[in-house]
Formats: sequence, C-alpha cells, structure tokens
Amino acid sequence: MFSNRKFNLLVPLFSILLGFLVGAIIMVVFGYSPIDGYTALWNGAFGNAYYTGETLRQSIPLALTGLSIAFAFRSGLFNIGAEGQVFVGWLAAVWFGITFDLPAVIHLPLSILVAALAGALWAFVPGLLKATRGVHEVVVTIMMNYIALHVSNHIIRAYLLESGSRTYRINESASLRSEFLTDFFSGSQIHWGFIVAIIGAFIMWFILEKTTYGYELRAVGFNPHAARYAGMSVKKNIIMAMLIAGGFAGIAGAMEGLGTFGAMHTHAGFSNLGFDGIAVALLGANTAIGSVLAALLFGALKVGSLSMPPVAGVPSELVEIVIAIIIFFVASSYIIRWAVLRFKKEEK
Amino acid sequence: ACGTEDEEPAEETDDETTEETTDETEEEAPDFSVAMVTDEGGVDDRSFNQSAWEGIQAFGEEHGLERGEGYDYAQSDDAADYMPNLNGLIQQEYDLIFGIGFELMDSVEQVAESNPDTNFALVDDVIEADNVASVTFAEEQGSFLAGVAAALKTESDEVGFVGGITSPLIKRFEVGFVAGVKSVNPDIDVRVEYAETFSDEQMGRSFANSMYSDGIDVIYHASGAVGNGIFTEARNRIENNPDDPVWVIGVDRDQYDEGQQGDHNVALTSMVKRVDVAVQEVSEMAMSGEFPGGEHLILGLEDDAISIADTNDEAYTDEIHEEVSDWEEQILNGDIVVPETDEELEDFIDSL
Amino acid sequence: MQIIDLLQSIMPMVLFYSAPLIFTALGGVFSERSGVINIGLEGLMVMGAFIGILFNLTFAEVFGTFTPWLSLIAAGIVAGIFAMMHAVASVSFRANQVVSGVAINMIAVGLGVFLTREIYGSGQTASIAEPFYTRTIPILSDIPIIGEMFFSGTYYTSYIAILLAVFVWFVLFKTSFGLRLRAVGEHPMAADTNGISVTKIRYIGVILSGVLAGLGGATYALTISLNFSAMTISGQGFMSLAAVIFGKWHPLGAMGAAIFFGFAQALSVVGRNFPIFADVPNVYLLIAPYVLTILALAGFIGRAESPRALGDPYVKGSR
Amino acid sequence: MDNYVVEMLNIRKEFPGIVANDNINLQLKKGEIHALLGENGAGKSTLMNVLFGLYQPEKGEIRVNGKPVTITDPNVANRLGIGMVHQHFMLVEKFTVAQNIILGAEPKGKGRVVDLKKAEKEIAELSERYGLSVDPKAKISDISVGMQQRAEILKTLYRGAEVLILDEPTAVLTPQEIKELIGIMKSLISEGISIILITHKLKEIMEVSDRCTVIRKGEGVGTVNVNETDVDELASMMVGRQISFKTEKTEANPKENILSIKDLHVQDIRKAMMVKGLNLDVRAGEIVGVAGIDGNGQSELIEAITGLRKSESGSIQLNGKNIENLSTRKVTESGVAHIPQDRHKFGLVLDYPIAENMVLQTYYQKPFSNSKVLSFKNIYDHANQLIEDYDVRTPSPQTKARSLSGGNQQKAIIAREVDRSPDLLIAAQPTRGLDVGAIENIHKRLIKERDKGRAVLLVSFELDEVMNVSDRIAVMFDGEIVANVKPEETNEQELGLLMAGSTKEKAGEN
Ligand SMILES: Nc1ncnc2c1ncn2[C@@H]1O[C@H](COP(=O)(O)OP(=O)(O)OP(=O)(O)O)[C@@H](O)[C@H]1O
Ligand SMILES: Nc1ncnc2c1ncn2[C@@H]1O[C@H](COP(=O)(O)OP(=O)(O)OP(=O)(O)O)[C@@H](O)[C@H]1O
Ligand SMILES: [Mg+2]
Ligand SMILES: [Mg+2]
Repeated sequence: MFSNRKFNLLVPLFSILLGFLVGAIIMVVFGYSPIDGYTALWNGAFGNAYYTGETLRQSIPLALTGLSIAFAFRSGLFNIGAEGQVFVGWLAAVWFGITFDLPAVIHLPLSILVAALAGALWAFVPGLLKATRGVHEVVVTIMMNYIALHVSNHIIRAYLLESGSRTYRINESASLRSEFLTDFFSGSQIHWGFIVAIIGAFIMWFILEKTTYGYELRAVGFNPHAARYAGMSVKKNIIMAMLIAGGFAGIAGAMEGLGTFGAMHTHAGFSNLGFDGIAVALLGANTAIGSVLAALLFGALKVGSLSMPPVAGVPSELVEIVIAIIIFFVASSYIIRWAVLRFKKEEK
Repeated sequence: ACGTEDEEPAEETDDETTEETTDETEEEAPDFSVAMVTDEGGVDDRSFNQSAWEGIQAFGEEHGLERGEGYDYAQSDDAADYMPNLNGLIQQEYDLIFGIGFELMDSVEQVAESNPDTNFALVDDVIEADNVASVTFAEEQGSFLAGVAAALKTESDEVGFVGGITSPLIKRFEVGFVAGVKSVNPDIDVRVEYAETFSDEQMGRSFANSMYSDGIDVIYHASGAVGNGIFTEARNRIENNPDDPVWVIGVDRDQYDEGQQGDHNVALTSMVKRVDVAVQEVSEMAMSGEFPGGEHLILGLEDDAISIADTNDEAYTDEIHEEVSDWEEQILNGDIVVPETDEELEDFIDSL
Repeated sequence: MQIIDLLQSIMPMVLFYSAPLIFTALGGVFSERSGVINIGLEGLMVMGAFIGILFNLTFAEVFGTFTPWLSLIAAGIVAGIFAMMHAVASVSFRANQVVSGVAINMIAVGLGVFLTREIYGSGQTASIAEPFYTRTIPILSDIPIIGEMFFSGTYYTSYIAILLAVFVWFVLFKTSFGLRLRAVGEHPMAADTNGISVTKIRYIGVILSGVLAGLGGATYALTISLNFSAMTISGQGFMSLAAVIFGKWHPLGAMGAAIFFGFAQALSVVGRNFPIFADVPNVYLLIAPYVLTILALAGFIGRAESPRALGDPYVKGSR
Repeated sequence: MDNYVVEMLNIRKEFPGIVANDNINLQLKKGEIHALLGENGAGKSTLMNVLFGLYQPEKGEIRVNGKPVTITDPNVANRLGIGMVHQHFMLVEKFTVAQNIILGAEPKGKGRVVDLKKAEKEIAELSERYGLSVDPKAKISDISVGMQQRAEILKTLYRGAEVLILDEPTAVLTPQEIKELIGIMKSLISEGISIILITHKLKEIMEVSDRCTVIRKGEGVGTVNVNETDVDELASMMVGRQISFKTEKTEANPKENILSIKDLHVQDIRKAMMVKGLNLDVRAGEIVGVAGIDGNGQSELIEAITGLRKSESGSIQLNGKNIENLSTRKVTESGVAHIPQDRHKFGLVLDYPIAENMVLQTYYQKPFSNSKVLSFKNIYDHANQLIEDYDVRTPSPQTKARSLSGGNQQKAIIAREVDRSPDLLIAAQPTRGLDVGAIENIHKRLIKERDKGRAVLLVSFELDEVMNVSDRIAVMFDGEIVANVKPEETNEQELGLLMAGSTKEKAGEN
C-alpha cells in the first residue's frame, strides 16, 4: 500500500505537473512555443542571482500569508481576511518605522511585532464575533478586508504621505534590507525577511504540533464539541487562532513595508497576497513546511511570469492559469489518489 | 535619405515610409535602445501607459529598431513588480529606460543610483539624479482650457469635476479646471468630488448620476477608469432623452470614442496629455547624445504635449474653439499663469 | 422631507447597484443549498462579464438593440458551463470546495484577460456600443413618491433580478426539485437512500450558480462598466457570497442583503450631497457598507445556520 | 421452499483491505421477522446495504421473489419493494415528517408544485392502517426518536415496501417505544410485509422473530429457528464462546457521600426548564442508575454536573465542595470523569490518533506536557499502557480514532476516563449500540470501579442495564427524581410505570 505520507507528497507534485501540462497545451493552442515560454519562466525566476533573489523576495510574504491561512484552517477557521490583515500590518510596521528612531536591534523587531499586533487586532474582530455571536468568519473577514483597504489608504493620505501615493520612508534602523544581500543577489530587493518567514514557519509548526495550545487548537478545529467536553474553551481557542493567524498576515505586511518597499503606498485594490495565501496554504497541505515550499513555487511563478511577455511573447496571465490549475488538482487530490491506486492495482 | 528616388510615387512618401522601406534593406539600425516600465495600469490602459508605449513604438519604428531588442516594455501588475521589471530591462542593457507614472518614482530612484551608467526617465514626477530625466506636464494648462470650454458650454452655470485619488498631481487638474471656469464666469459653480480610486466605474457612475441630476451639465474627470462610469451615465441619459444637455470632458487622451451614443457624442472635448510626444522627445535627445540627465522638463501647451481635443465639432463649436484658442494664446504668451495649488487658486480667483 | 429626497435620489442607484449582486447571490443560494460552497462566484462573475462584453462587441452590428439581452444569455450559458469545473472538482473529485472555488476565481481572471489579449491585443476591451439603458416605466413612474423612487431611471435587469428572487424562492420551497436540492444540502445520505442522485442535484446546483453569477457579471458589465478588464469584477462576487450568508441562504434574504449592500454603497456616494453627511469624512462613507454589514451580522441578525452538509463531499456509504 | 421473498446467496463484499461479507446466505420468507445477529463490525449493515443497493457485491446473487436481480441503487431496491430503516436515521431535520416521507417520490400538483396536502392525507391514512401514529406536519427536529423511527418506517411503506430492513431499530428507543415498535412490527407482518431485523438484543430476537441468521467476522454462521433455540446458543453462535448475561457482582459497600445534588434547576437551549428541583446523592462504592425515558432532563443533569451547562439554581457538591457552575475543566480536575452519551460527537476527536485522544483532558498536565510543550513520548507510553490494560483493539496508538469500531472507541473512552481515578464516574448510555461481548466487558469495568471505592452514576434508557448493574436506581421523570428503589426490590413493570410518571405508591399497587 501507498503510505499517506507518500501520497501527501505525490499529490502536489502530480498537480504541479498537470498544471504545467495544461499551460503548455494552452500555449500550443494559441500558437506559442511552450518551450520558449517555460524557458523564459525558468530564467526569469532562477536564471541568475538577481532573479533568484527576486523569487525569494516574492516568496516571503506569500509564505507568511500561507502560514496565516493554514494556521486558521487547522483550527477549523477560514481566514479570507489575510488580505486586510496584510494591509494593517504593513501600515503599522511602516508607521512605527517612520515615527520612531531606535537602535536597529530594538527598532526592527518592534516594528515587526507592531505589525503582528495590528494584524492580530484586525483578525480579532471576526474571531470575537465568531466565538461570541456565531457570526460566520468568512463574511466578516471579507468586510474587514475592504475596511482595511479604505482605512489604510485614508491614513496614508491623511498622515503619512510624502509624495505621490507613498508614505515617508522608514528609518534605516527598521529596514530589513541589507547591502550584503542586495549585492549577493546582484541588486535584487531581497531582504532578511526570509529569515522571518522561516522563523514564522517554525513557530507555527512548534505551536501546532508541539504545544498544548496547538493540541487545543487542532482539537477545536476537528471537533469543537469534543473540545468543549474535554474542558477546553472553544471561544478562547477560536479567538486565539484568529489572533495568531492575523499576526502572521500582519507580519507578511511588515515584510512588504520594512523589506521590499521601505514604505507603503495607497492601493487601488487588494494586494492579492492574502488570496494567494489560500493557494499557498492548500498546496502546502496546511502545514508549515508545506506552506514555505509552496510559497517558493508561487514566488518563482510570479516573478518568472514577468519575463514571459518580453522574452517569449506569452501573456503573463498564462501563469495565473497554471497556478489555478495546480490548485484545482491539489484540491481534487482524490482523483489523483484514485488514479494511483488504480495504477497500482493493475500492476499487481 | 538614400538613393531610392526612382521608386514609385515619390511625392507621397513622407519621411516615415521612406525610412521604413529603406531600413529593411540596408540602413543599419542605430546603436540605441529604449524601454519602459508601466505602472499598475498596464500597457493597454487606454490612457497614459498606452500613450507612452505608442510613443516608444513610434520612435522605434522611425529608427528601424526591433521590438525586443531596440525597444520594449515591461508590464507591472503590482507595485512589487516595478523593481524586477526595471532590473530586468537594465540586465538586457537598454540605454534609456522610462518609468511611466509617479508610482515608479522610488524604484527608478533606487535603480538609477545603483546603475549610474544607464539613463532613466521618469514621467509625472521628479527625481534629482544625474542619470535621470524627469518629465512632467503642465496639466493645469490643459485643465484650464477644459474649464474654459466647460464654462462656455454650461447652460445651468453648474459644472463638475471628478478626481481619482487625491494627490498633488490630480490637484493640478482640479485647480486648473476651476481657474479656467472662473476666468470665463466667476459665478459658475464647480462641484468637486474625489472617488479615491482610479478603478471603480460604479463610483464614477454614481457621481455622474448625482451631478447630472442636480443640474450640473458638464463634468470634467481626471480619474482613470472611474471616468468610464461617467461616460456611461452621460450616454444613458442621451439614450433616454437625446436633448438632455449632458457633457463629459475626457482626460489624458482623446476620449471621443467613449462618448459616442447613437449619432450623438457626449465627449465635449478631452484634455490630451501627449505622453507619447514626451517619450519620443526624450528618446530623440538621448539618442543624439543630449540626454537631459538631472533636468526637469515640464511640457505644456507650447511643447504640443498638452492640448485640447476638437474632435467633437458638433458640440465643441467654432465659437468655443475660438475662445479657447484666445485663452491658450494668453497662457502661451505668459499673460496668464495658471495656478497649480489651492493657495495659488485662491489668489488667482481674487485677482479676477 | 429630506429623507424622501434622499431616498428618491438614492433608490434608482440602489436598484442598479444591487442587481448584479442579487443575480449572483441567488446563484450562490442554489449552490450552497445543495451543499457546495461556492467561493468561486467572483470568478463566475468575471466569466459572465467577459462573455457579455465579448458577445456584445462581436454581435452588436448583427443584433442591434437585442444585443445586450443576447449577451446576457450567452454569459449565463458560458458561465454555467464554466461552473461545471467547480462541480467536477467538488462533487466528483471530492475536492475541498473552498479551494476549488479559489482556483475558479484565479482561472476566470487569468483566462478572461488572456483571451482578451489574444482577441483584442490589449488587456482591456473597447466600450460596447449596445449596453443596457435605464428606462422609466410609464404610469408606474407617475405614482407620487414611490414612482420616482422605484420606477424611473432604472434598468429592467433590476426588476428581473427581484422577480427572479421570488421565482427562486418558489422553486426552492414549492417544487420537488427544490425539496430535493435542499435535502441534498442538509443530509445527502438521506437523499441518496431515497433514490435521489446527490451528484446530479449538486451538479445542477453548481451549474445554476454559474448561470446566475454569469448573469450577474454580465449585468454589471452591460450596465456599469461597459467594457472588460481584469479590474471589472473586483470583489462583487465576494459581496454576493456575503449576501448569501447574510441572507441566511434564503433567496429573499439574499436579495434583501444585496439590496442592503447596494443601499449602503449608494449612500456612501450620494450621501455626501446631503447636509447630514456633509461633514462626515469620506473614509467613513467608504467603509460604511462593510461596517454596517458587520454590525448587522453581529447585532440583530445573529447566528446563521448553514445547510448541514455544506462543504462536505458526499461519499456513498461513508458516515 | 419457493416462497422466499428475498434470497441473498454467497454474498461477498470487500472494502479496501477488508472483507466485510464473505459467502453469506440469507433467505427471507414472506411474512416473517428474520433477525440478523452479529458482533459489532461483523458485517450486518454492510450486507443490508448490499441488499438496498448502496453497495455492489463482489460476488453472489440476490433473488427477489425467486428472480435474480441486480440492485444498483436504492431506487431499484424501492421498485423491488425493499425498504430500509438505517441504523442512523436518514431524515432531514429541518423538514417535516411529510416532506421527509415524500422526498424523492413527490406527488405533483399543477405547475410542478409539490402537493403537500395530498401527501399529508396519504400519510395519515398509512399511519392509521399500520398503527404508526405520527404528525405529518411536525418538524423532525421537534419530535422524539421513536416518532422519527415511525417516520422512517412510513417512508418505506409510502414507497410500497414489502420487505422492510430495520438496522438496530431498538438501540435508540426507550422501553416503552420498543414495546410500541414490536407491536408495529407484528401489525406489519400481519399485513404481509416481511422484516429483516438487526439487533444486538437477544431478548428481542427471542420475543419477536421467527428465524435468526448469525454472522461472525463477515462470514455466515448459520440460520436457526428461534423457537428451537435460546439466548445462550445465539450468543455463543455470534461470539464463538460462552457469554454470561447476569452481571456478576458482590453486594455494594457504600461509604461517604461523593456527589450531593440539592434542588437543582437547569434549562435547555430553548430555555425550557428541564431539571426542576432535583435531589440526588451518590456515595463512594455504589453505582446509582438513573432510569428514565429520554428527554426527562437526563442530558441536562449530566451537563450541569460536568460544567457543560449552567444551572439556574440549586447546589451540586462533590466531596463537600460546591462545583455547580464551575468550568468543565475545573469539574474534571476536582475528580469527575464522564463517559459521554454520544461518543462520536463528544467523546473523541475522531481525527486525532488514539494516543492523543487518551489525554483529551490531561494533555496540559505533567507528564504529558511540560511548561506547555507536549511530551509525545509520555503520551504514547500512556496510550500503550491503556490499550493493553483495557484491551482496546487497535493496530497502533497512532491509528486515528475514526477507524476503530464503535466498541473499541468506547473502550478507549472508558480507559481514558477510568484511568484518571476519578471520585465520580458518570457513564451516560455507555453500551449503546454495542454487541453483547462489548457490553459485558463494560459492565464488568463499571463494577470494578465501584469496588475500588468510586461513586458511579449510570444514566441509561435500557432497563436491563440499569437493573443489572446498579446498586440503587433513581427514577427520573420530568426533571425530578421521583423514586429511589433497589433493583432487587423492583421489577421492569414497576420501573416502567415510574418512568412514565406514576407515583411509587400507584406503581407498587399494580
Ligand atoms: N464504508 C466502509 N469502508 C470501508 N470499510 C467498511 C465500510 N463500512 C464497513 N466497513 C467494514 O466492514 C465491516 C463490517 O461493517 P458493518 O458496518 O457492516 O458492521 P455491523 O455488523 O453493521 O456492525 P455494527 O453492529 O457495529 O453495526 C467493518 O468491520 C468494517 O471494517
Ligand atoms: N469510513 C470507514 N472506513 C473504514 N472503516 C469504517 C468506516 N466506517 C466504519 N468503519 C468500520 O466499521 C466498523 C464498525 O463500526 P461502526 O461505526 O459501525 O460501529 P458501531 O458500533 O456501529 O458504532 P455506532 O455506535 O456508531 O453505531 C469498524 O470496525 C470501523 O472500522
Ligand atoms: Mg451496523
Ligand atoms: Mg452499530
């Protein structure tokens, strides 16, 4: 028999393969060369140190929103609100980075912490309403996303605007950027955030798998009735799960604010980091390590796709389709399991 | 320029076609390449990214460059794409790279610093660096003329302005427009609204609905896709009542096409901002070794980079045309200095 | 008096804001009542908007003033077919329905824009020549107060949406199909043991959600945006989903919620002209619809009970 | 022998990795009640699901009225006149009885509108004819389990069933309801309907059925005429060994009061007062059985004691300390263990491994965790110990609770609860749906705990169980304890009357 573990690895791999296959078919149908297209994609993602750095950079916030959604999922909650939590985290980190002037060893961690708190606060509302009034978290988080979008735009314009649509730049002491990394990756915007993401993944894994908090959270996620019977507070755990999930998403925002941009700009629409995080979490089977790996894949696809139109003439939307197909097949893992079992049977 | 005189109708061959035919045969393309990075609007935003790209294409074709080698663009779907896009083009060793839109200011500033050997140009904002040319437009001038046209067209003595997101740039549109209106008739009311988005058509629709319902008959917008909603509302009113006096003044490029409703057109005129002209001009300068690095070019009426469209000759009557031209003359010869900020506007109105 | 003024200027806008949401939310009701979560409503709307515009641009010459109606139908059909992807994944392949919905959203935008580029060589289409126009209903519009509010300057599609909500209510609660659909969403195994094909009913539910969301997207495109780009549908599908839940999975409730959203949204724009709101900073008006929704959910609406089997793939013989 | 309505011959049904039915034969005569007997997991439900078309057999033949048939889905079964009442009811809670009954076979009026009026009338007629009283307009969620079962039976009759499969119909019923059901079954066979009855209760088989087919571990053991056999033979056929029915226990030796409840009032979710001034004491070293019909406040009583529900007034003392309205956690810590009524809903996190389920209330204590960090080594050591001590049949402690049989799931819960050495052990319906072997095991365990000096509160709807296991019986009716009796001084008749609300004096007179 195929072990579950093997399946869990096989399914995403199969899905990725199928996603690229469908992408190739579409390219052929519309008269593009899939070889050129994918070569451009690969080179645009890993072709040199610069692109590799960019891929890593893009993966950082994706990993963190992925962790946010995975964490909530494991506790039986669906956090569509990562999008809004990213905004408030980003804003909070930038505000803190602009307003205060502290030694870097204090300033940087505090800025990240402030972002985490802001994201957690944003997630607290749906968590509280779910826990105390049974309001569906999906609706509330959707609404909170819009509120975050408008409020953060307003705050930027009213209080933090330096020029155009951008806030003042954060103080150097709060920045995640470093000469060393930029040089090492030939000028890429890569920043120390990847360490933050890895620490985040470790924390999630540790909390969920190794601590009593995680034990409670998962129990509530699987069976709230049994959790209550066993003396756990379902309400407390729902709120806690949302707080932690919001914290991760807030930190994802901090990565943009303290790392990639060093500021925040007003947004016409959503950043999609939160929505892509759903895909990341899923492809990563809602595990910490899985989310990090999935974020790397999506980071590579997103950065690589920028090179497809200029180099191979293929519209970058194709990558969007490929990602969607991958998600689709991961979601439908049953069919892959079925196919593999079938295959095994025939072998015998 | 080369001896192909005995070819067919010589008189008709204007500069461009001559060069095109010759390029393919022998003339070596110049050793110069130019590229641009769009902002989030994308290259086909039917607005200034598109206009910039048209400028670059025209430049490329004019000089026999090949797309992908001599000229190209990189499209940004997200603010995070600016840097990778700029760096991608730098790696492909383009000689001149445009950043289209003030959103790219930071990114251009950064890459300019770390790539002192490449020339950059920023459209719509200013960067102080030796290898960056900054190009902005005197939108207030065009908006002033739009205001004049609006003031002449309005019957209700009420006109409206819809801005996208509040910013110094859009402020120039608003202030110029108000100044123009008041110059013609200080008693005309101008209602100003900001959608705080450039993308929500529904919002534009609602603003227009509410403005037209309240008796405003000309709306000038500087709001990207929000403006589509304004056109929709105006067209809808014309469909219901062809005699409804509702007008829209377009922005950035001639939005005449958006205004067509049956055989009527609601686009009174448009404040045309010729990003293509600017892009072409800067490219020419760079190619001929006169790159205006460190300079800030403000292109306005006198550079033909700002103009007022007269496509809709039914609505935009000769009288309007003449009067607008008068005012244009006054701006060109310096009699009028169009205000750019709220304070300047106050002074301007006081002085009327 | 002022209230009446406000209502008169706001109601037509409310009606046209809410129409796309009503259509889509009704679609959501079908899908979710059959037990399939449909977060892909957004993507289905995108498909509808894309097809609506594509059809309109292509056939405006041929069909003249009928074009918008035919565009609507085309959009419904294609989005219905597109929704089958979600059905295949979540019903036949037992996918996680939320995730499949997310994939639908991504594919729809990707495909819509990809095809727009392929067909028009640009990321957004031109404006259509044959959109829907507002109409004023004769006689009814002459009724004092009400006439002005509800029967002048409104799109037919708004009335259709409202009538459709009543029709969906009838289908769900009065016909055998509705009984079966609800049974499948509550207790699929009970339905199965009664000889009802859970798979078939769920496919129908999801496909209907596609058709209706397609109508919703096309309505938006044909009345409001008049063109298609990646930004055309930005969040309306999620708002519709919120309306489904807000409306407690009831067609009339969903319609009410959609109208509530439309009202809050219209108020945030039109309200500025009224003295009561004149001094309120813009941002408060912008977030008002969302805050009001949360307050409503938290306050007097309370716990909404979803269909029992919502989100659970049905596997024969499991428990 | 050609008047078999249904014949299942050499049926084999496999699930991945397991043969649920192997070479099983079952022949049903017209108008008989045919019992199907077997341990938990023996394959009874599977066999019936095959007959009802939910599963396709790998091998074997099914004949209906002598003709070979292929039953591909429940529709086919319905058409062949086979109806099934499932172990877990197949009713849509939000629908009315009538809506549930017509579902899938709706009478249509004009305009495709469901003609509910007509259906309700037909249902009323049917229930009249077979003595199945139920209100067609009542919502399922508002009616008792017994009524729901009648709705299920009506559902099959409405479709014209001539063969009725009842899968463990009595497991969820009160004694009164069981009596009624037996009456219904008899009236059904008198109308020419044939019944296959699955039950673990041998007494019932003896009482109502004509013949009995026994299966063991997926294989057929044989079919016997019930009037030629006895309970002991059936039991040993089923389990493969001798079973003792009378639970052996010594005289109780009650000591100090452990649990003392005074004038307790508790409301249910709908704010109806369900416990109304209840008084109850349980002492160390005794088993107090709470007998009563479902819905007389038993659940609310247990929930109030365990902190799952707030009480309105009154006191609950454990070892002299007030525990009313403490949190569940606090109650647990002060020495209360609880075997919940619904093991899937409350007792287990089905997706957790057995080992993690075994520390469901103690995970945060040493040695299972240390400053909030779990010690998996200790958790698994603990699980291995319990699995061995309590004979939980599981491939490994890593196995998910979901994949254990009901009996073993229950054993795991009991192991967990008993192992905490509680002062008070509350057992709610601890043997529901389990086979005799498993029941015997659990009863022994409860008595053993009593003998260790624990106070045991047993709440059960099964009179047999209460009579056999308890040292003292508290009869609960309408939110109060209406009588305290000794099992050896009463009988089922008297208890039944007390549970139905007669006073002790009256009950005694009868
Ligand atoms: N859906 C299923 N998938 C896999 N295996 C199953 C399934 N249903 C039953 N089985 C297997 O078939 C065997 C027989 O199960 P079945 O439910 O028929 O037992 P049963 O005799 O009805 O038990 P009980 O008395 O507990 O109801 C079980 O041991 C189980 O391993
Ligand atoms: N989905 C499934 N997959 C595999 N095995 C299953 C499944 N469902 C049930 N089983 C098996 O069925 C057997 C009988 O379990 P079942 O749940 O029927 O016990 P039970 O005593 O009838 O419980 P209940 O009190 O719920 O009726 C077990 O051995 C279990 O392993
Ligand atoms: Mg069974
Ligand atoms: Mg059972």
